Amino acid sequence: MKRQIPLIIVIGLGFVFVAHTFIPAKISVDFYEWWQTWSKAISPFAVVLGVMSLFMVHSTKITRKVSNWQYSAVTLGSLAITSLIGFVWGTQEGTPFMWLFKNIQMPMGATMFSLLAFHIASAAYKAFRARSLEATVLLLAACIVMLGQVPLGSQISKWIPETSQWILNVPNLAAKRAIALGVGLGMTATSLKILLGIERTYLGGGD
Amino acid sequence: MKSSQFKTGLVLILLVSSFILIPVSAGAALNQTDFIVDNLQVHDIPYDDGSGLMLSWKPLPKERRIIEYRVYRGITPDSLFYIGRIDVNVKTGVPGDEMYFYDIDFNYFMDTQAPARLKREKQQPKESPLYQRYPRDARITGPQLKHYDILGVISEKDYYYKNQRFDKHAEDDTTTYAGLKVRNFSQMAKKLITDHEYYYTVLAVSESRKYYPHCEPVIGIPRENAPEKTKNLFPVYVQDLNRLQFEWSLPTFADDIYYHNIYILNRQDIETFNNYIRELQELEVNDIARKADSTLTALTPQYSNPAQLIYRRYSGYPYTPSRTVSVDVTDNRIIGPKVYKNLFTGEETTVDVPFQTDQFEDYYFVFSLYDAARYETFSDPVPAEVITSDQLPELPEFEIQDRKDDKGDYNIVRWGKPVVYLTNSSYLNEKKTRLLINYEYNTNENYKIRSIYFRVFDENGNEIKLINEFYQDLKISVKIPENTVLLNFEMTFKCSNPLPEDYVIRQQLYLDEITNSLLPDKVYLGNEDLKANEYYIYKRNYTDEEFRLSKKVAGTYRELDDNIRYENAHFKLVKEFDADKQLYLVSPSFSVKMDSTGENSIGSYLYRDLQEDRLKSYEKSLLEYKTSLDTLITEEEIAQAESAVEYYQNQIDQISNNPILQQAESYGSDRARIRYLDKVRHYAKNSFEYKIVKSNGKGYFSESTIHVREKPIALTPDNVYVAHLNGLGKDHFFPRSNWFKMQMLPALIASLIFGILVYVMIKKAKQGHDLYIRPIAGIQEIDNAIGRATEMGKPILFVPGLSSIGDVATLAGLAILSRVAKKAAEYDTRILVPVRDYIVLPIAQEIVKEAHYEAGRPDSYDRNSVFFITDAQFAFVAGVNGIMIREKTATNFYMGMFWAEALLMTETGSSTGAIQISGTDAVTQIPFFITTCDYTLIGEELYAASAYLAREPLQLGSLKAVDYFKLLILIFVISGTLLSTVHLTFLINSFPEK
Amino acid sequence: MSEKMNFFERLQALDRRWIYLVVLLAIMVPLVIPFNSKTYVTEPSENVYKKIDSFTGRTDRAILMCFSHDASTMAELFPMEVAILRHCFERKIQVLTICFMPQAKPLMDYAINTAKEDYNVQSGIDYLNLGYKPYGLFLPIMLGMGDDIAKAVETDDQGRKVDNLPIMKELSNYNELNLVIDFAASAAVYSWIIYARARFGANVAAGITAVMAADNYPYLQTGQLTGMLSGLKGAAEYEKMVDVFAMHKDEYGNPDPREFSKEVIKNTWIKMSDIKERRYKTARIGMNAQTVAHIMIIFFIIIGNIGYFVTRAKKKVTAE
Amino acid sequence: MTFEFISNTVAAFLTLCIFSFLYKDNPFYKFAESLFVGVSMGYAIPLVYENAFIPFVYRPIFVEHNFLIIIPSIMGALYIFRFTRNLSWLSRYPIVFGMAIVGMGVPMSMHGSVLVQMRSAMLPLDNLNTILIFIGTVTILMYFFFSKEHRGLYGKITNIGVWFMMIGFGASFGYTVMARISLLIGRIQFLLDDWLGIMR
Repeated sequence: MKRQIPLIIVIGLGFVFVAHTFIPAKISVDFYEWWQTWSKAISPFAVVLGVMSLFMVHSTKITRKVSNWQYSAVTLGSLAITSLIGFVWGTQEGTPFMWLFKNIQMPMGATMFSLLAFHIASAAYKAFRARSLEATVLLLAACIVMLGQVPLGSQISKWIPETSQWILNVPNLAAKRAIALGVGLGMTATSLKILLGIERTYLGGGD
Repeated sequence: MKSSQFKTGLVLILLVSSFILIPVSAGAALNQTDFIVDNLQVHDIPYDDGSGLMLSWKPLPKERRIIEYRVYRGITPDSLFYIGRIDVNVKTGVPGDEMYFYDIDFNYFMDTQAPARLKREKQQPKESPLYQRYPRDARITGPQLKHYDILGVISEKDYYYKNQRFDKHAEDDTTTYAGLKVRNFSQMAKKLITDHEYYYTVLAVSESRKYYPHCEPVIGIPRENAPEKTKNLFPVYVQDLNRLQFEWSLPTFADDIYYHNIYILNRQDIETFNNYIRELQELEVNDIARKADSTLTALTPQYSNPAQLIYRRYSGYPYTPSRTVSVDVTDNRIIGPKVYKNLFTGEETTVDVPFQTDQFEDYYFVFSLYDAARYETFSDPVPAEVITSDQLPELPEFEIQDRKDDKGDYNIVRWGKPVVYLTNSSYLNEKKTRLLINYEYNTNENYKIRSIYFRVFDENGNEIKLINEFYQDLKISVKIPENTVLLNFEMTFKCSNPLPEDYVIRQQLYLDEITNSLLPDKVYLGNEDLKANEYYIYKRNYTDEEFRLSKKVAGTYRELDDNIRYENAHFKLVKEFDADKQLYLVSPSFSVKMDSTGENSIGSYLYRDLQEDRLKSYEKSLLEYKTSLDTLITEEEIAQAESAVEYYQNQIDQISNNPILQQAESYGSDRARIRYLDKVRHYAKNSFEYKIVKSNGKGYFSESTIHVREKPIALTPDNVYVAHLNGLGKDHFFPRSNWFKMQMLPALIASLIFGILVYVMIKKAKQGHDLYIRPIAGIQEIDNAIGRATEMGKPILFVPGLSSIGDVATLAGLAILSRVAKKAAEYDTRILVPVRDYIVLPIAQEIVKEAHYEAGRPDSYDRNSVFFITDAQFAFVAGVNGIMIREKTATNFYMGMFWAEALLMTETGSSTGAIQISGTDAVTQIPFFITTCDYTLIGEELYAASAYLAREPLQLGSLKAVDYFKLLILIFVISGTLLSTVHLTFLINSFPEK
Repeated sequence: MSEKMNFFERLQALDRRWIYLVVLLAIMVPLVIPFNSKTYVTEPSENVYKKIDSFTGRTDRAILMCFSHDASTMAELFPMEVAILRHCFERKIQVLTICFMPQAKPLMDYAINTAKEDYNVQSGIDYLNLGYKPYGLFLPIMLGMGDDIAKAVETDDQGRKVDNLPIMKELSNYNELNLVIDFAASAAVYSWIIYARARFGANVAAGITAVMAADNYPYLQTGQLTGMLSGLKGAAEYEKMVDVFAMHKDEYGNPDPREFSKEVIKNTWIKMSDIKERRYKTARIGMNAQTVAHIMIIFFIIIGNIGYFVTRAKKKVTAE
Repeated sequence: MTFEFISNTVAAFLTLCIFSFLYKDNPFYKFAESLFVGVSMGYAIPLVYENAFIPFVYRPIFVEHNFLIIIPSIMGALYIFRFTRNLSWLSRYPIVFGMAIVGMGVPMSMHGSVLVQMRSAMLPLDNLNTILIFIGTVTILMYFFFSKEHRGLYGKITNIGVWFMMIGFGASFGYTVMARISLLIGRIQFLLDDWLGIMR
């Protein structure tokens, strides 16, 4: 029963949604509006999930004193302090809360992925190998596109940006369209399996 | 050891908290008075209806690091409420020396987001006069209502069903109101009252959200002004039709405009007229000055208007924009269709003006806007342009239809035949001999385009090319001679409905010196320049007195989706309140539609007895006037009484004979009565009749008659409302709700096919049917790579992706892990499985353990070979890299979902010389895997490989279903392409475009 | 193994930290010493510009900018946001902004504040910041706007009801909100395509990180995407277009905005020093560093592969 | 030392902490990373409270007296049971309620990602490029067709698809490289300009 009822809700409500997609009538719009206000009311609670899972992972680390547990303390501490500050001083522009965001969250978020530039460079030097004919073609296309993107490319020869655009517009387009068709179909299949009650992993474990 | 760890932790925590202290402690102490806003002024806004004020002040220098300015308004200087703010960029401050804030029109007053109780503004001393927004509490906000014009916006449902009847029992006021709580209003909007005093103040907020003291409150008084002078009036006299046509530009401030007037002026009177205008302006200035200073004397008007009225239009409320009118001339006279009455002065004007058509140069015309405060502003007098009717644009036929796939909120207006025009061109090569031309086309349902033919001619008239655009992709390319400076295009159509032989659209491309490219010139259909004219779509429902301009669209349009808001809120003035019950009071009467003359509205009340009361009071007045007739003596009084009798008789007839009201009163339950009235009102509001005007914007226009339906609608129980609304016009269109979106039909069919495929294939797989999947090349490689690790006596590394178990790729990765682990167990080679997701961990452990059992080597299973490193993305990678280097793994597998970190792992693996095999459906990571790994399973190959290995029915079945659907796609794509190449576009056109 | 390493092998064995240092220098030097370079404009960016420009001065048209990224991809997306906002403010095009990620909210505010510095524009009249809405409401709001924008979003970032704001007077749904631009490092734009475009025919454009750019070409060809700005390059292109057309000055230095023309943009060269405000040329300066970095990467790939083939040939020889 | 400089210094310090990972994994990096995770999550809580809880739960129920909203808010609260052993099944209800929209997802993604793409794959073949696109699309689709073995002529055809795919991946590769470098440029601009102020 604990699984059946939710499953029935998904399937039942899901098929109403299927109908909603094809029916433009007022009643169909009203249904959607009802669903919208309800899911709006549910939505704020979802953040609890994220916070709790983070809390569980790190609190176990701290209580078990696994190696580097101090960093878990840092995580939990900063989580608590940040949200506390947000509640006390508000979240408007100019509050300590925004200061934390602008000077801690934002720069670090931006830096994390910029590290990859270094790694790409070292991989270019050490790992990007024309191991096979396929890989050779790939690297060649990559180099042309890279040159085509920068101003210098068009200054070397006008063929570089043109070839680069051609690669993007013709072979790349064909490849991405075929792959997108596959991905789209996969997406539809996944939705369909949920709708038909075949795929149930989202219900989680247990009975 | 432990204590040192503890210390490290403590230090780290201190470090964190130290960051947090910085912003808190940063509020530096400076002299507070330096932060008070300077030079706050309140100005009246010109041309408005006396409800607008503008604030200006000098912003603080950017060194003060101000983040926002907050504005407060009140009736007295000792209690001011927050009304709005202006955000400022801290770094740059405000560039100019002045900043402005407008308090105009109806804008936010209060709604459910307002605080519940009166709240002082933050960081204010005890005696501060500043408060946050007006609270919802009627005890505080109620008394404020009389200082503003408050408009309550109430949804239909709330107004009809959530009201509480409220009878006032005061001595002078026994009115019945409908009481509503704040929550029943979607919003209350305020407007300032003319000549009322308001106080304003402004304060600055610093970067660290410190509220500085406010400046001294400044008084502002909104003044009623005359309307804005109309910029353009275009009078045109169409000689052969003996008709005057007028077109004018619309005003910016339209809220209190009451009449549009057009006057005729003799040339010799122009000077008098100018004096008259000058005097009007002086009078206005004097009026305003006298309001401020009562000692001033009023000016007495010297001049009278020498111009004679020839047309007057009531603007309606809310304002109904209109730009055109035509006035007929008969026998050298202009005769108005009715007597124009000025509701403010009571003055009645009968239009009967001489207009000698052979001396039209003697006549000038003036346009005026007349507002509710009786100010009138005139345009400059202009003479009429004389033209003949063949210079007027030709009006196409038009029709109205309900849009087919909506919820009942659109009507479609269609007119004319298809058009196509060139929009842009660009050279495709350096020699400028190949040209790409973009075009646009517009058409409507009546003329579906099958093909567009472009005939291209060079400047000498030689045909260069004929292009048949049977598939319209909005671009064509042409080979042109070098140094082309001019190209002529002739464009024709093949449509679902035949077009006349001579229906040709012509356009030129000419070389433009500045942009150095071929630019499209004017588009001609016959002699008509398509872009010179515009269409004005006018519409009117059962509650409007006048046609209102719905949209103005370009001459190249052929249809318009006219949006009709599905819900019609009630707009009610809020003046009264009840503090005890926390109610805001509005009138319980509402209008349903216009009466048959189109001048008075027919309405009813929320409460049945009020309707009866009204009828009774009318009857009483009628009787009074009737009896008074016997006693009255003077002619004037008698006439007055007679007109009163007529008026009341009329009203009583209207109310008691109106079928709608009769029907409403026949319902037993109050709810049924209201529901009926609601339905009728909804119908009356949303049924529209249409007319269109085609104009060049300068008075050369042709106006259609009101659109007439070909077949009248049959009366059914469902549209009984129509029957009751008959009389004002049979040609109203009410948009209806539809039940199927035809545009989604292909998706429905495809989804059904796919659904059945998935269902059947999974069923088949579950029943154990043998479903063939081709061997995936990479699987062979997997076995070889394990063999190699065994030879070298080094361990295998397997990373099942970084994503959670919900990801299909993770599941596929785990299925492959099962195979790899089994082989490894058979060869007795160590396998290492680092995991990032803590839910994946036990599953992976189980899989590896099972694999060892299956291989008959349970003894060699080591629980610690599957382990959790960390859930931080990059730290995980650092961990994995460490293992690769320390353990010198011979073979690395990466199967599952990877993000940006993938590269870091494969790069290390490649430098340690391991064989690397990867598989992922993350398209952005595949290129990196291909270049750094020895073998890569691309996208769906990963699923296929796992389905092939695991033969799990769910995966297998859906893979097969997707496969068959792909076959369908292939068949359709190939046949569709071939067909469209040979100009058969039915297949491609049966697929949706967007 | 003990054999003496040849030049290429030694080159291959180079500690990666040296490479990191080279990268750092390759990027720092062009930033500190700026030079002029010629950005050429590609068609997808052009289409975004043209579409937005066609709404000039119209009160019954507006664009919606949806900020779906966090600070991590700000370097690529922020300059385009500023450039587009600047274009809108300059040409009096109504803009609505919204975000569904908490981390995007301050970026959105920052972009608006940065762009509006030089313009006298007012929230609720010339532009409207709809603020942050929780991600769970992404679909509901996106679909709801197809019926009625005011109803779907309810309030703006200042908590005002959107209903009666002046800017909303002639805006009811996607028929008027005629272009949606989604700025994302993810596939968020596909949701706009699948739902808003398919159901309501909204025009959708993407401002996207370069990572995702190549994948979007099929959508460009089908017209599901009206246009696309890809990465820093797209931002640089847009900056240039705004400078060349919207900000065009006549010979007396008075504003004289002009229509887009391919021939003009092709042959116009804007000197970096002519643009005073650095916020209006961030992307173009960045493209200089990008040039050097790309050359460096290509160079690395070539060197690395020569080394690879030399070593492989040598191994073969020793094996035989 | 202005407030802004202090703020920038904090940001720069943390940026450098993360860059230190390039040298090797170290406590500074680990500290910055865990701080990042915490602040990111902590940031979301007050925002969700203000922008979702207040307008969609608190105000409808307590101010507008729309008591029906109590049902979904209780449903939302059930999320909390996700982490309990015995009652975790309760948390399925809010998930399931939102999940129902997949019903719309099926026809919509069929429409948007499949049918529309199919239409554009059927364009008339009128020049070399459209022919190439057609060949590419068809051969790649064939490559990912798993019910027939890649042998003989069919194998050769699917091999053409591989070439197209490789060029396509090359394009992605080039763009990805560009993207990563752009991000680094952004950070270095911050360090040089906003913090040290040595850029012009």
